[in-house]
Amino acid sequence: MSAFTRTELLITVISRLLRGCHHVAVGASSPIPGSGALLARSLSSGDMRVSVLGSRRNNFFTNGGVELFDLAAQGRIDAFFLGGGQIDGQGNINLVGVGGYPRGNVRWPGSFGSAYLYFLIPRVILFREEHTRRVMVPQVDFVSAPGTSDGVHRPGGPFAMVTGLGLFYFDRDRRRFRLASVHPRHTVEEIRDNTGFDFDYPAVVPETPGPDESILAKIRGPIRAEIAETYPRFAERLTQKP
Amino acid sequence: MSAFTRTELLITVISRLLRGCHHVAVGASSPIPGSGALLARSLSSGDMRVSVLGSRRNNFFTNGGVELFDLAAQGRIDAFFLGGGQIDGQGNINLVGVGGYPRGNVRWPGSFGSAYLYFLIPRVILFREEHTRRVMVPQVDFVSAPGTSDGVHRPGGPFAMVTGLGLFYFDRDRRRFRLASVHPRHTVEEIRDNTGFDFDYPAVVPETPGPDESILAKIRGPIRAEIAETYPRFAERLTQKP
Amino acid sequence: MTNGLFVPVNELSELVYDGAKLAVPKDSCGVAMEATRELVRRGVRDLHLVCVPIGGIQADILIGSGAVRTLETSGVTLGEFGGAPRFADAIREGKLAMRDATCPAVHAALQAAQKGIPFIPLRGLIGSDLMKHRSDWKVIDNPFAENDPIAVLPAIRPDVSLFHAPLADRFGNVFVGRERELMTMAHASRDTLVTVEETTDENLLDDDARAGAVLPAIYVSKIAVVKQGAWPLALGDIYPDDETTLARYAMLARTADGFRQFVEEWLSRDLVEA
Amino acid sequence: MTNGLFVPVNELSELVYDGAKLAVPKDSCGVAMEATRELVRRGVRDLHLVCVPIGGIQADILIGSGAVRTLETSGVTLGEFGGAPRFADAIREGKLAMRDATCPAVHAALQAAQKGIPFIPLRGLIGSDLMKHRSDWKVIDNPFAENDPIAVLPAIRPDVSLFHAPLADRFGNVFVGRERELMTMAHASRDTLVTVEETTDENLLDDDARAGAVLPAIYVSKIAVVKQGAWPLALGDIYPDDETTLARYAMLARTADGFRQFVEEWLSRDLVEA
Repeated sequence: MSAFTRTELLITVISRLLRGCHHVAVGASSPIPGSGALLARSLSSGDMRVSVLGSRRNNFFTNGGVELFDLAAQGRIDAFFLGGGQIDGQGNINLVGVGGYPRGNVRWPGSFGSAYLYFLIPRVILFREEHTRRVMVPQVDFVSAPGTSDGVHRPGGPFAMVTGLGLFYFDRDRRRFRLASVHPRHTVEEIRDNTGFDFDYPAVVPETPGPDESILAKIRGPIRAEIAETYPRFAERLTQKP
Repeated sequence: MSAFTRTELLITVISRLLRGCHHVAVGASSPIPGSGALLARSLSSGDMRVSVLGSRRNNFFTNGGVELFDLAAQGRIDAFFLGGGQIDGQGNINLVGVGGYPRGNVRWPGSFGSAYLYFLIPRVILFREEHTRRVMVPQVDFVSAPGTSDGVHRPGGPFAMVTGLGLFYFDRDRRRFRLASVHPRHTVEEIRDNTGFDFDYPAVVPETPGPDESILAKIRGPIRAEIAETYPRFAERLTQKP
Repeated sequence: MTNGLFVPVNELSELVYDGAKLAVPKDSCGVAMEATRELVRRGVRDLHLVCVPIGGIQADILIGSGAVRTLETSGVTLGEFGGAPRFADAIREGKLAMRDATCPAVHAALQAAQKGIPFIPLRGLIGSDLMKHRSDWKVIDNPFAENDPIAVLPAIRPDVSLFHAPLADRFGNVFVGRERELMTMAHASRDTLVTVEETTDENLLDDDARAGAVLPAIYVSKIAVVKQGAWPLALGDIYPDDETTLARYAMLARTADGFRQFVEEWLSRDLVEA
Repeated sequence: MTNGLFVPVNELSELVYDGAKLAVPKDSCGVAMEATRELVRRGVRDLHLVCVPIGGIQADILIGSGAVRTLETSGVTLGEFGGAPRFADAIREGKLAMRDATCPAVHAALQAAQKGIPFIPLRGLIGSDLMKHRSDWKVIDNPFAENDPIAVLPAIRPDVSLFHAPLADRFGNVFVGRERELMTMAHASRDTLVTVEETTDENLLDDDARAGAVLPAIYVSKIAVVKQGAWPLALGDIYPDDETTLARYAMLARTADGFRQFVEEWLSRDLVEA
């Protein structure tokens, strides 16, 4: 088995979640999702488009900042990434802050496009490397965007969650996460200890498979070179050996 | 007094109606209103803009066909021109057809932007050279756009009507036209005979003043040259002596 | 990604299927007349034709050919060549399901589809007889004011948009310049078919001057390269109206026989394909 | 027509009056930082700041300077330099009337003003706590469907839009390229103030390649020519972020004293005016 870094693993995991997508959009401050999307494209049969916010080469928008959102509502974006200062077991995400609103103890930047894109893009992948009880809470303090909705037009929503510890799928009917695999060197117990909500998992949880040599070569070669356009410092760190 | 053609008179009359406007827009198939607007601009103190649909030099739109309508709703167009296959005494106009709808005896092209611009542009000038009972009817067969409205947001509407026989103002409170002047070589009686609706007029109706030498020189010189870009055949006819 | 993107114009036209809701631009904006010829040759039927926002010779020919079941437009006219004779005739004969509109309503309803919203409010309209006959338009109370009725229009989502443009690159990006409604049409439509005068090997999005006026390839389903693809209509500053042909159409199309004669001549004319 | 159109940047900034609803673009789109410096120097107050759709160092500085009463934005962040410290501090101190938004809602509400419609519907939103706290947003039933609640947002009509662009011509036309939201902002606003890197004697509308991405002069109230007018932020491909200054701001602005120190240094820096 090849040696790989956690970042390389996460890129690989994300790329697998994008199989079959025709158009993957990547928002701001998202070097790992961006790399994962570029990797997925390089592994596709050539019919996947990737839009990377902040990129020039991988950004075809010509109608201003509204175009990403219009594309989503038109059904022309298959997958997108969201994070959250807090994420709860119902898939609700909070990008606003902790401890009361509007005057809380901690204020984060704001909801950005989440209160819209989470509703409209079929395959939203929650990506948050930090997997602690600070992030994975029983209930978010502020719902920037809800995980599920009743009686509202909602073709989109959470599909999976990738953290530094494992990969989860989201079951929209049961409104719960299900742990699909645990990353190498971590355990189900560690995940349970660091998660503030209940989630489902099978009797035997498999280990997340790492990238093979050919994938690693892609990540360290062409993907690194391509993501460097938007995230030069991240690309430098990608060269560090495990 | 100078000799002038009817076309030159109409251009002059229209230019007077545009005094004080900051932005005059001219729609399709409107050579006389377009010439009138260009004349008004040349007589202004330099703070009048004119947009001529179909012109290249006098068309600054860069947001497609919707921009004219958006500008109107933003309140950035002071004056515009509409016509009508039929016009009635309440200022209603019909650009659709005669004798039943949808299957009438006579079908005209359609309402174009009238059902919108008539509501939003403060100074709409109705221009129709043909002044007969065929056009000036007691009641239009189809209301492409009404002359007045109750209980509806309506900053715009009819301001004046210019025909081959005279100049009318529209009184929005009384919902009636008032004859302001009769063109040279025509009479109030002739206008009444050729109008299918009642209108107001003073005891003594003045004659529409014609263009003076300096105005005529402008029309036959720079205005003719400028309108030729959009209406070359019309500009050729403008050179014909009265 | 661009495999199969470029096709001959007859293949492109086949994607305008019978019964499609087809959006086309006004005369000065890049009308795909050569593709329209292929539609007439094939005998396309039952179109719901949406003119953005008015129709000209293209609409009149499609109507005269019996291709149009429903017509949604703010007007049909041959401009300086007069009224649209096949349109007027079809109206008199009751052959069209007519949806008379007003220009800004067509634009706004397409913008609603572009934004993926189900409807859009619009000023004006109330008190026009258009409202009486457009059962798909409604009046609601402005939720943010008292006593302020306002018209609401359902989004127009064309199945297909079809237009002609000066230039595409080999990746499928199309330069539309100031004809911004072409962008709106493509954003609003499920599929967009474009004929172009020529192609370039450069990526149009790499050209800072032009990039802001380029329709990105993601919206473009198929492209056919057709020189003089708007003939007999003008294409921007590239070529002017063929006034002789347009005047001949206006004259012949006054009668059904004359129209058939024009169409026969037109269909037998050689295609100028790149 | 262009008399008095071009003014020095301090005169331009005076048109952003106390209490104005001011719209500004996001960091990558052309932020008028030199004009912002003039606003801070003058001590502008009580702004209703609308970030289109998110704010960065400009918003943080205006907030830290006490210039902002109401803040309407989908986020404020210094991007890779971290959170916006004066914003977070003002929130903790309860100094801002906060209108948390989501990016497409800001865009849509501006587009509503651009179209002169009083409101616009938008998907999403329902079930977000944003709706709870935005008493100016409502939910209505889609008039064209059963059981389909949808959010409606009132139009945002800024008193003033302020941004920086690469190029204006002497007639007042401004090249905005792919930054189309600048066009929307200007269409939506009563007045638009633009700083530019440089001017040209050609009419930008005469250039077919660029014309489609030009904001016409009718929307432009005043223009000031300011080299490096977005500094320390980037302007497209023309110059990059001054990362040293941005990092220094992020560090100093963590405390009120540090912020004052940064602003003092910034205000005393020489203006690069053309």
